[in-house]
Amino acid sequence: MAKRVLVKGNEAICMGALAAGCKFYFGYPITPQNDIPEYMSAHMPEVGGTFIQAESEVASINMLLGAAATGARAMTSSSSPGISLKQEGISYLCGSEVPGVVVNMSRSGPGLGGIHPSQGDYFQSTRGGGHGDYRVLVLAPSTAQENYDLTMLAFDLADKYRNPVMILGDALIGNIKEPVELKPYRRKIKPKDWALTGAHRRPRRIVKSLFLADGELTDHNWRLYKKYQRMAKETRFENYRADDAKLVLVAFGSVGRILKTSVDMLREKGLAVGLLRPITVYPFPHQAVQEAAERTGHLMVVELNTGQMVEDVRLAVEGRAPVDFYGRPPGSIPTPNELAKEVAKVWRKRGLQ
Amino acid sequence: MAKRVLVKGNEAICMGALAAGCKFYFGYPITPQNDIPEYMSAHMPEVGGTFIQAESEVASINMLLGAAATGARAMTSSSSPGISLKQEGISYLCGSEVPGVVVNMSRSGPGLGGIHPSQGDYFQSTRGGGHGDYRVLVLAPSTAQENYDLTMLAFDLADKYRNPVMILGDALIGNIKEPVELKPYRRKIKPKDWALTGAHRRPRRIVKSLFLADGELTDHNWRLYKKYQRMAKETRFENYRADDAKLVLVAFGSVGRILKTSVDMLREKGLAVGLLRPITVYPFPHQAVQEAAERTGHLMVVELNTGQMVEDVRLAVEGRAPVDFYGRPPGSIPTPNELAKEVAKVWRKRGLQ
Amino acid sequence: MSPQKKTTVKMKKVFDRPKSMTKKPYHYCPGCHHGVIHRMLAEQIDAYGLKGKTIGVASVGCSVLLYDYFDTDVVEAPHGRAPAVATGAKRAQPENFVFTYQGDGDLAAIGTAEIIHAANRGEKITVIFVNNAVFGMTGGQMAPTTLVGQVTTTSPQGRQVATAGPPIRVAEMLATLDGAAYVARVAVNNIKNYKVAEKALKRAIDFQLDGVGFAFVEFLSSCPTNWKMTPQEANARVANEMIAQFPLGVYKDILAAA
Amino acid sequence: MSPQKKTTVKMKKVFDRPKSMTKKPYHYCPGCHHGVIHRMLAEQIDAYGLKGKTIGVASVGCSVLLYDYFDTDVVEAPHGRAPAVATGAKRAQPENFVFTYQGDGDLAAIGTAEIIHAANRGEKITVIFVNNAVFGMTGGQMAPTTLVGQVTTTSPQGRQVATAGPPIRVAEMLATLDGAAYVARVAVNNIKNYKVAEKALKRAIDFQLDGVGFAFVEFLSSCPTNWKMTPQEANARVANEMIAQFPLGVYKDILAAA
Amino acid sequence: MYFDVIFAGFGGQGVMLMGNMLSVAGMHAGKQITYMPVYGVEMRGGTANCTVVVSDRPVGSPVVHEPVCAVVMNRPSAEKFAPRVLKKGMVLVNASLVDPKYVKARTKKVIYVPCLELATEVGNPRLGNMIMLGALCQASGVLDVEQVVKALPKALDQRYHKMIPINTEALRRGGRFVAEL
Amino acid sequence: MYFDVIFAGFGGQGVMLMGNMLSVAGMHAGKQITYMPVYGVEMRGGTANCTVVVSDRPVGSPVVHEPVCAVVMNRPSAEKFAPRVLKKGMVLVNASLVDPKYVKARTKKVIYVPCLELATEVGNPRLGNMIMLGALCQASGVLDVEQVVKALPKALDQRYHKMIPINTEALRRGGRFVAEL
Amino acid sequence: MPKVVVQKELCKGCGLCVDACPTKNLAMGQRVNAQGYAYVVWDKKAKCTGCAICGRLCPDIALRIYKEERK
Amino acid sequence: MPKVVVQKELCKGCGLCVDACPTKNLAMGQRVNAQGYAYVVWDKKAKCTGCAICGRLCPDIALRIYKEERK
Ligand SMILES: Cc1ncc(C[n+]2csc(CCOP(=O)(O)OP(=O)(O)O)c2C)c(N)n1
Ligand SMILES: Cc1ncc(C[n+]2csc(CCOP(=O)(O)OP(=O)(O)O)c2C)c(N)n1
Ligand code: SF4
Ligand code: SF4
Ligand code: SF4
Ligand code: SF4
Repeated sequence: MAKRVLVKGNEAICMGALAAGCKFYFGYPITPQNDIPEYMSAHMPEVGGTFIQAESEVASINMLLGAAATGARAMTSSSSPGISLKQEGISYLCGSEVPGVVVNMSRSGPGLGGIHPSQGDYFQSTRGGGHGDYRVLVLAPSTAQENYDLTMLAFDLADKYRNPVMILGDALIGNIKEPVELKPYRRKIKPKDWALTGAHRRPRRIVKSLFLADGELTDHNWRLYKKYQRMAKETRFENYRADDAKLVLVAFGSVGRILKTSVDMLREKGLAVGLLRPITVYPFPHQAVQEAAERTGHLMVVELNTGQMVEDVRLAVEGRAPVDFYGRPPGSIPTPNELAKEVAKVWRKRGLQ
Repeated sequence: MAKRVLVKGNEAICMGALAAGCKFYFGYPITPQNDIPEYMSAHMPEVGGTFIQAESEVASINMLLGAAATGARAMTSSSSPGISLKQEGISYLCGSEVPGVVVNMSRSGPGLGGIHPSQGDYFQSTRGGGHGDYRVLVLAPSTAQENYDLTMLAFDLADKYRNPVMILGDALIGNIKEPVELKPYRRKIKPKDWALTGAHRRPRRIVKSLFLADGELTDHNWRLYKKYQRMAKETRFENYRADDAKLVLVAFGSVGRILKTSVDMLREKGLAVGLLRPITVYPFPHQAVQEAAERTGHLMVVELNTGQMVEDVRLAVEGRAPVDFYGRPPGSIPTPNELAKEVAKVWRKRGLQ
Repeated sequence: MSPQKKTTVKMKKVFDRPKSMTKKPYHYCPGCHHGVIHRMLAEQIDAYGLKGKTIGVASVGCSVLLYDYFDTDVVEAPHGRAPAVATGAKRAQPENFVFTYQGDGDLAAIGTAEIIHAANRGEKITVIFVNNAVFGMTGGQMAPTTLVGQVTTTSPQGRQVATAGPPIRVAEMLATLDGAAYVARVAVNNIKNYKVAEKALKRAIDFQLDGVGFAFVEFLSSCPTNWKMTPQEANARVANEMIAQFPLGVYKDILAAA
Repeated sequence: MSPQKKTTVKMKKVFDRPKSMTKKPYHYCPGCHHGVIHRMLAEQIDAYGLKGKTIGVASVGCSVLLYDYFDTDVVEAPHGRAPAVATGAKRAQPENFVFTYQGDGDLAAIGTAEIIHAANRGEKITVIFVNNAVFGMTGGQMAPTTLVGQVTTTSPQGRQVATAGPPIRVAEMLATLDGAAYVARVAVNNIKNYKVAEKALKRAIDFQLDGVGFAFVEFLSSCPTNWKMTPQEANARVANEMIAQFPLGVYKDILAAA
Repeated sequence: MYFDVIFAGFGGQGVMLMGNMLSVAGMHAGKQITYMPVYGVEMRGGTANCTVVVSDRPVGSPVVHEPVCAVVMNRPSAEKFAPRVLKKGMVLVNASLVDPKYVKARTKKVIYVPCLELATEVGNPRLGNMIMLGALCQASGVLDVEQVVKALPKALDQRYHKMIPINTEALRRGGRFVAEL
Repeated sequence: MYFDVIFAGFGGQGVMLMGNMLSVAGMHAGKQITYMPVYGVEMRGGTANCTVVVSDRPVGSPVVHEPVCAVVMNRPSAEKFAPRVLKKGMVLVNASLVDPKYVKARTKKVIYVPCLELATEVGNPRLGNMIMLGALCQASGVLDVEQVVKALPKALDQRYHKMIPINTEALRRGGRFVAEL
Repeated sequence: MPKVVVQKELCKGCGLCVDACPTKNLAMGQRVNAQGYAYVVWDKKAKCTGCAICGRLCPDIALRIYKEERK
Repeated sequence: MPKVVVQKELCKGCGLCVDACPTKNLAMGQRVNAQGYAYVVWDKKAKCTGCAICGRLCPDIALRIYKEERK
């Protein structure tokens, strides 16, 4: 049986990464994810891996580019302001099709903001905060176990699509401690026929994002576009008491899990509410949301911001059902009661019974 | 009568900025906007202003933060990769409510990409590529004259809302030369009662984005949110032969103007098409788009990317009308004929006459 | 001694909180030198009568709440970017005294490019650099200035030169720049060093007020909390290990040289 | 001389395009030293037998198309970040020879922090720094190394020390870092300097192959196009003005010092 | 079975360790656990608290506004958290530092534990937190004191293992104190 | 009135200046103008071209795929742009560098201008572009040669003003060449 | 005679002033302030010269110092 | 006798080799290559020592140099 340990969310990510064969970590401290570099600094040497505390977030994403270009599994992590600084690098990773895992334990903004949990980086993650038309796969864990599992998955998806994958957590997801079952990583890592290892007995290889020949860049962008379309099959989500619900809540990450308790509370009071929790926020579970809208006729989005994912929900629903929204900017953590009250308001407003 | 001069789009921006009393320019070279720092280096000293070629884009946005925090009108400019690097700074400007003008003469991405015109930075500009829940006003000029006019407006809006304003052009908008009527700037610049000028005979002032006291950050974010809502009244757009159109195209900036020629071509062939060109892309002309959808029943979005603004259109339309899309990743400039053909295809597909 | 005729004895306050500081108690840990350095700077602001013509540029680090203590105009810079922010502020308000206050993570890691170029452009600003060999605010991670072998939360085996390199000596590096006018390293671990530090700080202010150029004072500082030491032990580390690695002195003074 | 018995005279190629280069003609302007520096490096890659164990890190500047010319594995770094990319690559592939090739905009402006910290960490990489005192690729804007008074497209009045500071001497600055193992400045404007340059380059490769540490060679280079000079005039500027501002020499060699 | 508790106090009172230890012990007892630390807004000093949820089913919210139980180690914590405890819940108060007049609770079940005195009694005045944890287990029944004792080797870092006997004693002393009330 | 033209050639042939000068002159003649430069994909060397649209109405697209007119100064430009010119349009070819066999146009109106020879004739072999611009005006009627001449002081940088007379001569010579065809 | 006033709510009991005083006039106190810190006391006043070294090296500006002034 | 072969399509006519040759064996040519550059010619061959200095200083690797080999 897999070992069960009580670990912090941040550490679960590290454990998942190490299990998945990540041998390179580059990062720069920032609250609330410092456990990640700290854990890596202690444990990377044990597995013969490399830990570098970079001079900045910009440097660390570029170290990742260098290591991953050689085919190594590599990770970097930061929190909101630091992730902003990585945007150019992420765009380069996408443009030159280099895999890598980027963790954002996001905190509240804008600017320096504060260290409370926040979902204010949803747009940045799912639309690409950097320049150009690109996408990163974004996984949004809600438990320490998911931190562990999804980090392993992140490395696989990164390699599969030669694309960066982001883990989008927040101060809550990073700091809670929960038991985690340390399932062993069993997938085989395929050799990479594009990686830079020295052109010994083979033609040389180039990893780049500059395309100058006529039409070359257009083609490259189309190819990337098709790849992003293919990623749709990686869509993951969880339904919680949603089957017979008359009002389905849509929420991810920390709010997603808090809402489960709210759902239980409301169910006890006889309100048939359920939850659809996107696990991948890019690709977004458009179809599941659409089905939920059609099935129930009423959706409600809850976010720890003033309205970002709600756009994806509205895009999926396209007017088929009303989409209510409760958003709350960061600065404190909403409790299940508070959220239950907001849901109940919508329930009444929409005349549901 | 105002002087009429033939100038490059990039230069028109500089002229607009100088006319509007911009005395501080900070930038770092990058094609296709080098005319801007070059012009500023030559002309800022003439007006007693400051030109600094910063060590990087990161430094330049922060120099702007410093100068603008003292109440001065200040500008920075760059192109896509450089704008990615400014995202943290832009988030800080929003968070600490410091006005300033940021020009993005965008080029093709992702990564190094190329120097062709591109609209791949639409998401980044309109959703905030940095961290946290914030918005910048985004003006999308399509002629050299608009470059001039909208830059003057940008400074006014920045001051009015104490928020950064972005000019989103591209390699085409920056490099075309056209006659520009140098209308004088007549608005009065109001004194800023929050600016840092030394606490002489007044209480000291603080410009910051860190809010630690309980609930303070939440309140701050709500206040910002309400401000962004208020910005809706700055929405600007242009209708071109749209009144009697049966199919309305939606496009901004360079593609917007190229499409005007396509519209003329198609009209000559008897196809009743028109164009709605958002001039502000944030705030987006939701209502105008919605009305166009209701009036005509058919919209088509054309972008120099694989689909970004089309989301705003779909969000506005909410299923009321079909929204077709023609997207083209950067790498070349589409001609009016090519676009006309694509429009005609949709016209036929939708059975319009 | 010899009796004096008709002397009135009155108590005069000879030492108190500077006028340019607020009444707010520091949030710093017991024994942390940030408090001393703040006060020393505020005293000079008082002495030069600059309270009404100062713009402070706060950085991100334990001193991020600088504006809670300095009763002057303050702008908060993103982590590492204080020299760029100060450049903008000083160019726009040349008649104001503009200072940055930065830790070693802020100035010597993420903000390396900004400090070097502000120095080299000869920006007329005064930079207070607080080198405590650790990232304090974020919980004691390794800094570029962390001593060899020093245990931090990201160098649990002690800083290894082989993988992390040796500590960077910022003052020495900046002194090589032609644009830098005044560069000194000081400490406040005892009264002797304190007095030298005060002199250096004054000169760094003079350099700005007289329009001479970029002035930089590196303060060796302690971080008892993250060094996991008592304030006394921490002061001893400054005296013994820090000063050995980061020798005190004036590394550049273009007026003295001339 | 004395007649020799039975000598076969055969023509032997003594100079040609290095094996580790592709056949592609350079896109560089006439007289630009980038071409010489490329070839010198490729010759050494040949000489050391490194073609099959090299990872080149290209930067953004006129030499962004490096991969068109070097027939080795190449990764393209974002502007200024080549030392960080090389750090990642070298740590992951320690048995490969990893070099960066960077201009003065790339290395001394936007990439200041990355080069300083790669040097200080003692990354076992070889950095080729091409200092032509101007941003070539983007059309001749001022660089951190632009000479005082030099006219560029962003210093139309000539570089003014008062507003832009003096040129930065990168080799001198890096040499102050304990982590840097080898730092030299060379030129290729004439054969004498060329030969010294070649020696320095070899040593910078040795330092990596022998695992000694970070090695840095600054090449003074010309940019006839943006200097608005003939190649001859440009070479003369290197000889006269550039070398005066940026003296040639070995600024650090930890093995020689030991 | 569902139980949640907020531990609150000054920075140095070992509040986080209490939460941690309960969590580890709970996990080893086969429960679902979530431990959620909250630090004061100030970076340095200030108060700290953490919430632990122990349940038989997966834990939804790690955040609890009205807990089943609050353990308050100093006055500000007592003022803040005691009133929030559910009517059917309980409050454990560090009697060595908190005057009963600051404890305003809806529940009647308020237990005053003289942590300092009891800890001094077992030989280490700094173990007030272990006293309290023992008291909590005994009072709430969330776990057996002995379940916590059993988990000590897992919950404490190797270098503190020599402290296990005295910690054990403190836990039991706290438990006994409640049992004997 | 609507006219568009693509000027194309090697980097050093003054192709951009031609476009610029036509634009300035057009503006001073009260027209709407758009000038759009396109540089080769390579950063250094390579070919360059620009498109100028002159119109009475605001100009929509600055990009023209099938122009009314193409001015081709070298062989690659001739091969690329001549075939694109509208059937009713015209092509002006730099006869000094381009062999007619490389000019494949749909239009019959192809004018060969011996730029180098005529420029040498007026005294400066580098003024082939001015010869060509004069020829273009004359052949297309988009503007009067004299309108361009009048605009020279505005179109040329102050420091080249001493070159106005010789430029004037070159423009007129080009115009005359076409007039005399 | 000079006078040193300890602002007890500001003192964090770091003890640096105790070490710094050349004539050893300060000592760690027994009492704890609202912050929970045992604050310093200026008790052995005899030798105090009012040099203010303690004040200068106190990180928390917890000492206020008076000196006699002769007119 | 040594031999210098000018690869005329690579030569950009910068003239640096002309200056560099210690015995002045190279000269700017009159003819223009496909790129439009007047390429260099190795004509005054008499004094060429095959030192390859021209080759080393040629930015465009346009010179290939042969030397006699005695066996
Ligand atoms: C872009 C960004 N990266 C990282 C951080 C997190 N951070 C805050 S302070 C700090 C370093 C603090 O160390 P130092 O500058 O030495 O100051 P000290 O706290 O020691 O006084 C870091 C890494 C941040 N706020 N922003
Ligand atoms: C983030 C970013 N900023 C700016 C640029 C534009 N850019 C490309 S190369 C360059 C500088 C080139 O100068 P240098 O490094 O000195 O090399 P050279 O061209 O002179 O060889 C700049 C600023 C870019 N590509 N990316
Ligand atoms: S953590 Fe260190 S630097 Fe920060 S206040 Fe405490 S002692 Fe000072
Ligand atoms: S622009 Fe300058 S650096 Fe670039 S290729 Fe030309 S001469 Fe060389
Ligand atoms: S130095 Fe200040 S804070 Fe420390 S014990 Fe003395 S008075 Fe108190
Ligand atoms: S140096 Fe090379 S490119 Fe220059 S003229 Fe000589 S052969 Fe030609």
